[in-house]
Amino acid sequence: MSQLQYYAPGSVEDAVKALGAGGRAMSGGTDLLVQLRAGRLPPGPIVDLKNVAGTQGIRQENGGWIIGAATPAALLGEHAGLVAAWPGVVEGAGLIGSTQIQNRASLAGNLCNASPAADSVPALIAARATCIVAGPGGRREVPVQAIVTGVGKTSLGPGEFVLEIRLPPRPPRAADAYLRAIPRTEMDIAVAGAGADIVLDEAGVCQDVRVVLGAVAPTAVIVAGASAALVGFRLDEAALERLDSAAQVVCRPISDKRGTVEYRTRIAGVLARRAVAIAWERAEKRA
Amino acid sequence: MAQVVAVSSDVLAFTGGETRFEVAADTVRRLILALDERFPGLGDLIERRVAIAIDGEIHRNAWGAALRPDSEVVLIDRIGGG
Amino acid sequence: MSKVHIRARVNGDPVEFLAEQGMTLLDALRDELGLTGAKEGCGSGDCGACSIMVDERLVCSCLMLAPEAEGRRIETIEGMARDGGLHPLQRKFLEHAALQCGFCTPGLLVAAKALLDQNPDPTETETRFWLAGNLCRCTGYDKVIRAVMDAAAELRQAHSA
Amino acid sequence: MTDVIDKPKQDGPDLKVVGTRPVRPDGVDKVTGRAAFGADYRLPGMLTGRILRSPHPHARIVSIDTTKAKALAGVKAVVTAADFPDLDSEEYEAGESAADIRDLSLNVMARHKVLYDGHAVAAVAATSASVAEEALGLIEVVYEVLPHVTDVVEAMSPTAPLLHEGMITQGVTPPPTRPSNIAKRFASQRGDLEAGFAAAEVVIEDSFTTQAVHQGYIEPHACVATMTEDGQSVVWSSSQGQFMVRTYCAKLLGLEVADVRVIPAEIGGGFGGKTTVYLEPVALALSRISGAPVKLVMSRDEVFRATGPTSGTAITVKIGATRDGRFTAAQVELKYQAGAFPGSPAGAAVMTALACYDLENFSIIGWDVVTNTPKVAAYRAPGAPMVAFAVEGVIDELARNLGIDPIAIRELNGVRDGMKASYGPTFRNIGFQETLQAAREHPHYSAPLAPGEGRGVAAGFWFNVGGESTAALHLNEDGSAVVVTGSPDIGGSRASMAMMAAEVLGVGADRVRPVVADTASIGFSMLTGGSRTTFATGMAVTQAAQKVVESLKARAAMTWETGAEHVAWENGQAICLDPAKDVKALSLAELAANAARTGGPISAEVSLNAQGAGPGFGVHICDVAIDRETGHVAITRYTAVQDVGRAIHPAYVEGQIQGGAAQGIGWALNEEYVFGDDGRMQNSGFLDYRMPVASDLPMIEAVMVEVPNPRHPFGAKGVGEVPIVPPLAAVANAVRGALGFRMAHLPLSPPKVRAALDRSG
Repeated sequence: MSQLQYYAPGSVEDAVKALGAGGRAMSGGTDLLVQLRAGRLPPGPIVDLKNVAGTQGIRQENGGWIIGAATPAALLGEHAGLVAAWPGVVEGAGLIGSTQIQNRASLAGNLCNASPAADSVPALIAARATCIVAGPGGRREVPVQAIVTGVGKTSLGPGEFVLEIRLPPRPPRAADAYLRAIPRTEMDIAVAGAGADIVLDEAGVCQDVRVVLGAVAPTAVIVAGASAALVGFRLDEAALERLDSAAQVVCRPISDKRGTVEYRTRIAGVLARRAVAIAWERAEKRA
Repeated sequence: MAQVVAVSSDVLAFTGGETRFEVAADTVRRLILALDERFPGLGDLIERRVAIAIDGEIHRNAWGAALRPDSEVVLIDRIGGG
Repeated sequence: MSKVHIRARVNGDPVEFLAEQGMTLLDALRDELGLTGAKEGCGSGDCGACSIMVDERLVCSCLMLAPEAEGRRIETIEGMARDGGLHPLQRKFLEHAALQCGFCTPGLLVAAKALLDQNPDPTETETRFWLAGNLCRCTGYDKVIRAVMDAAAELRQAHSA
Repeated sequence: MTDVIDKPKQDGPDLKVVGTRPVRPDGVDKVTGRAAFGADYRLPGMLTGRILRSPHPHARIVSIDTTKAKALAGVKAVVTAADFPDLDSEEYEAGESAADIRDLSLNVMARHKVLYDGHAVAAVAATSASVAEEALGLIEVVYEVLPHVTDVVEAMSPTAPLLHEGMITQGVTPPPTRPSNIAKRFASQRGDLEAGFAAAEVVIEDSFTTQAVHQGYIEPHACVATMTEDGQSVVWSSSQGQFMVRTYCAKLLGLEVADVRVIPAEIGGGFGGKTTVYLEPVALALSRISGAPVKLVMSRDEVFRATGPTSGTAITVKIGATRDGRFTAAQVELKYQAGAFPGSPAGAAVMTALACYDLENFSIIGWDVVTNTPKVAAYRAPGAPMVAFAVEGVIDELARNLGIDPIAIRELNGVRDGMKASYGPTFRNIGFQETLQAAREHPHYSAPLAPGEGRGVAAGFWFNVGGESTAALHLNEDGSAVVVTGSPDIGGSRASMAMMAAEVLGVGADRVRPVVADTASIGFSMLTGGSRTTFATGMAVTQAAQKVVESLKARAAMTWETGAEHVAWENGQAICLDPAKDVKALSLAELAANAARTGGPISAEVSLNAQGAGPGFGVHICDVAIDRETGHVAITRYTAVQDVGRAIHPAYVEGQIQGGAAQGIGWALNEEYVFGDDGRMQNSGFLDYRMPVASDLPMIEAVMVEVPNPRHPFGAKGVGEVPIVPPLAAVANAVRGALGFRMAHLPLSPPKVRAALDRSG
């Protein structure tokens, strides 16, 4: 690994050029360096995106939020405005590894590493977040769920990289949440995860909901039946039971060292319920 | 006469399952020699694999340890540790 | 493959060194700068034995490439004791017997200091979760947590005095 | 907080240093990053080594071609098994128990066959890590892949692939005619089993399994080795015994012991896993060819794949009791995975299985079984935790079935002084009943449980060992002292060595500085393991200090022109008892300053073979809360009570108890070796090999019950191993309490707990 080439461009143009020449994008490096070291990825030149203009920092624009792709996850949790607006997204980012990892790992890295278990991804998809992708053809904005196409695979073309992640403005009585199940209490990969974003009306009835599951399919999956289960209803046990079933329906997990098909499927239902209940409670408080 | 009890599986394999012996010995060294005389080769086995509990205290590689006439002597497997 | 020339500030002092481009910062600290206080326990960011501060942020130096250190301010365990005296955390670790083999201790101390720098009055739960990235196999964490909480109390008292 | 329950002082020495909690002498080095561990050494001209490991769990090595690797610029040496002597089988005692030197050699470097994923097949030394890594890729090994077996029960099947084609089971009469993977049968019995069960009014039987787990020390194995052209060698390495490393290196490389000097590095945890060699002989072989010092450091992946886990096991236990809770008979059969070569701790498991209990009738059968997994190494009370998990689980069920309090049933059946241990000898000066009583009286035991929580209790036993140790004590000219031992300090033992010497000399602990010396600088000492160091090496230290005191008294007598019998040693000074003399006391410093005039330097060295290490008992109480939807088990409260002899440095005794309990909790809840169908380990990193992190555990309350060991000058006994014996069962019994049914297969990880809940409806 020590013979790798390292390149840290300062501009989007230089980064695109370096990536187009076969470089591998790195932001925090907390996944990439581990995979390179373990030989799970073939060695290749590394393009460090942390110095690229626009990849660092969190800012608000037109009511929405723009998060630089290489911004360390810890900064999300330290940003009071973002925590207030998107607590679930922050929760997801805040579960990527230890305190040490939090100071390096980024949303874009967590996304583009394309692990089915990435903790920040379900919450981002639930939040209807988008990515600004920079590449040889300029910039394009795509929904987060369009980036990952399979285990370890993304839709990014040669020379392309994620420059920013954007979160939409929040209506009142809207909130999100993310939960995961791990064998320990920290330092684990999600055996299953659930992100939920919910919008209530003034009466406390669900107007809109999106629930997204992680680690139960090759990519994060949207619970198609969540709207049918919840929209038009108040929060009660029956609604959560419907959601639980709807969540289990979309699961297509594998059995591996971290969990079985049955376990992942059942837990996905449990987590979906719990995440929605948390998001619901948060939304009610924002009346 | 020391009352010797064999518990070690290795020893039992040697003695053909016989578990109790009376041995005239006042030290571990003499005990081993006497046992080896009775079961040729057992002495070597004891030196390599067996610990000797004398009145409840476990000894190994302790030729000089004294045996009283009424001593309880137990041949057990050696214990390691972590 | 040519080595790169890196300039950084380590424990307050300017340093320069050459490193292979794919070398980890941990290896550079240990092999190029002779700072062997940070340890490699896993090489994958799971044990925290290599914890250091980079620009006042706690990181695993095994998950950072040496060239990334260019222009950064780095603090290691070697810089924790100042002016001939131990840091209160170091002292409390000794008083509470919060170490047995001592291999994870430098990483735990650097991580604990990062905690107290940003949260002078952590709860036991906050301390345990903050330090979850630092594996210790000897102590069962009991005395480690007590030492950190006790050091925090002493530091608070020193600040308010 | 932590309590010390003091027994009335029996022998009553007024101890001033023993029992206090001074800062450890090596502490500042360890909190400042100065302490040099195995990988921290660096020599001029040093090469970096790397080891090529088998990707197959079982294969014949058809050929190894190292030509291309040797030709790579910067490569200075390449070795394979051909560079080591092809040794004959020979039992040799240098580690914790006898090892077969041939097996050890084959484990260090595979010859003809690889027996597990990660088995070393070749090694290189080069001018840099990157060159060494590139060279590994140029070594061409042709394997003929063979069928493999990793599970202990499957390996016992007559149709299982054979690891060692000539292996005939030992301990079976008549010996089997066909080879198998069963290396040895152990048996232990007493009384009349049938009659015992016939007398029982309740019989509980259950089968249990545990998975292979790793010691999990945070420091990977590391060494630097150098050999000159005439064979003289120096090794710097992190191990539990520099003399063990010396012996094994000399044997494996065909060197004279006198030509090998081993310098102990600080050791970053061992727990039994560093009681053998993996890297040192390889580094020496590479140095022999290259003529330069060679450093070898394992990655975490290598540590998991190629170094000692302890056995995965399958255990069946049947215990009968009368209605009033008295055990009438017990039957235990245990199958222990040895890994690639014979030598699981099945024998010790047979001996400890029922050691806590007074039983008239029992039968215990143990099987040592080879599998295509790394050769097991010692792990803290080797063999005992797994069988305790099974036996204590069945006792828990008996107590529930009979409506008897779980501590009461153990008090009723627990061993006492004068009873014959299940493994043979009669117990003397044991503290099991005192430990049970302390657990019963502890506030934790009577504290109410929250709804849905469960509480478990379990007991555990370990022998502890003594053995050979050397210690030297040198008095300095200002009255301070140096105590030198050959026992690596894993958990703070240098502090207790200094304290014991200081106690005898009558000075403060900080006046005695301890050193762990290399093999050329102190007499032979067995490795640090078996909970022996504070007991055995401590005994040598104490005796050396006593010799120094005798010398000091003689010199005071010379000064006063009186007989030595008229001199007493009190509080660090010589007192003249001769009524004819009107003299002031002579301090240690004064006597030390006059050493040259009174006969020369004052020092003493004692070598001994300590016998009579007292066994230890532990009783643990564990509370759990279970998330019945996710299956997650949280430990909400944990108390570990242990009979510790006398605590020399109580804080480090507590530390041993807390650390052992934490390891046992990890074993119970989430740790396990996971092998794929391809026989490869699936979780060879700390992410998926889940040791407890700080947020997984509560405070672990250590309660020390002091029943002094009469064989030690201060009553000390080993304390390091007992605490890992009860936790597996304590956790499982607590989970049983919370769930209402028993889970008998470790680990009790969330997927398994949830699946069990689903099955239970």
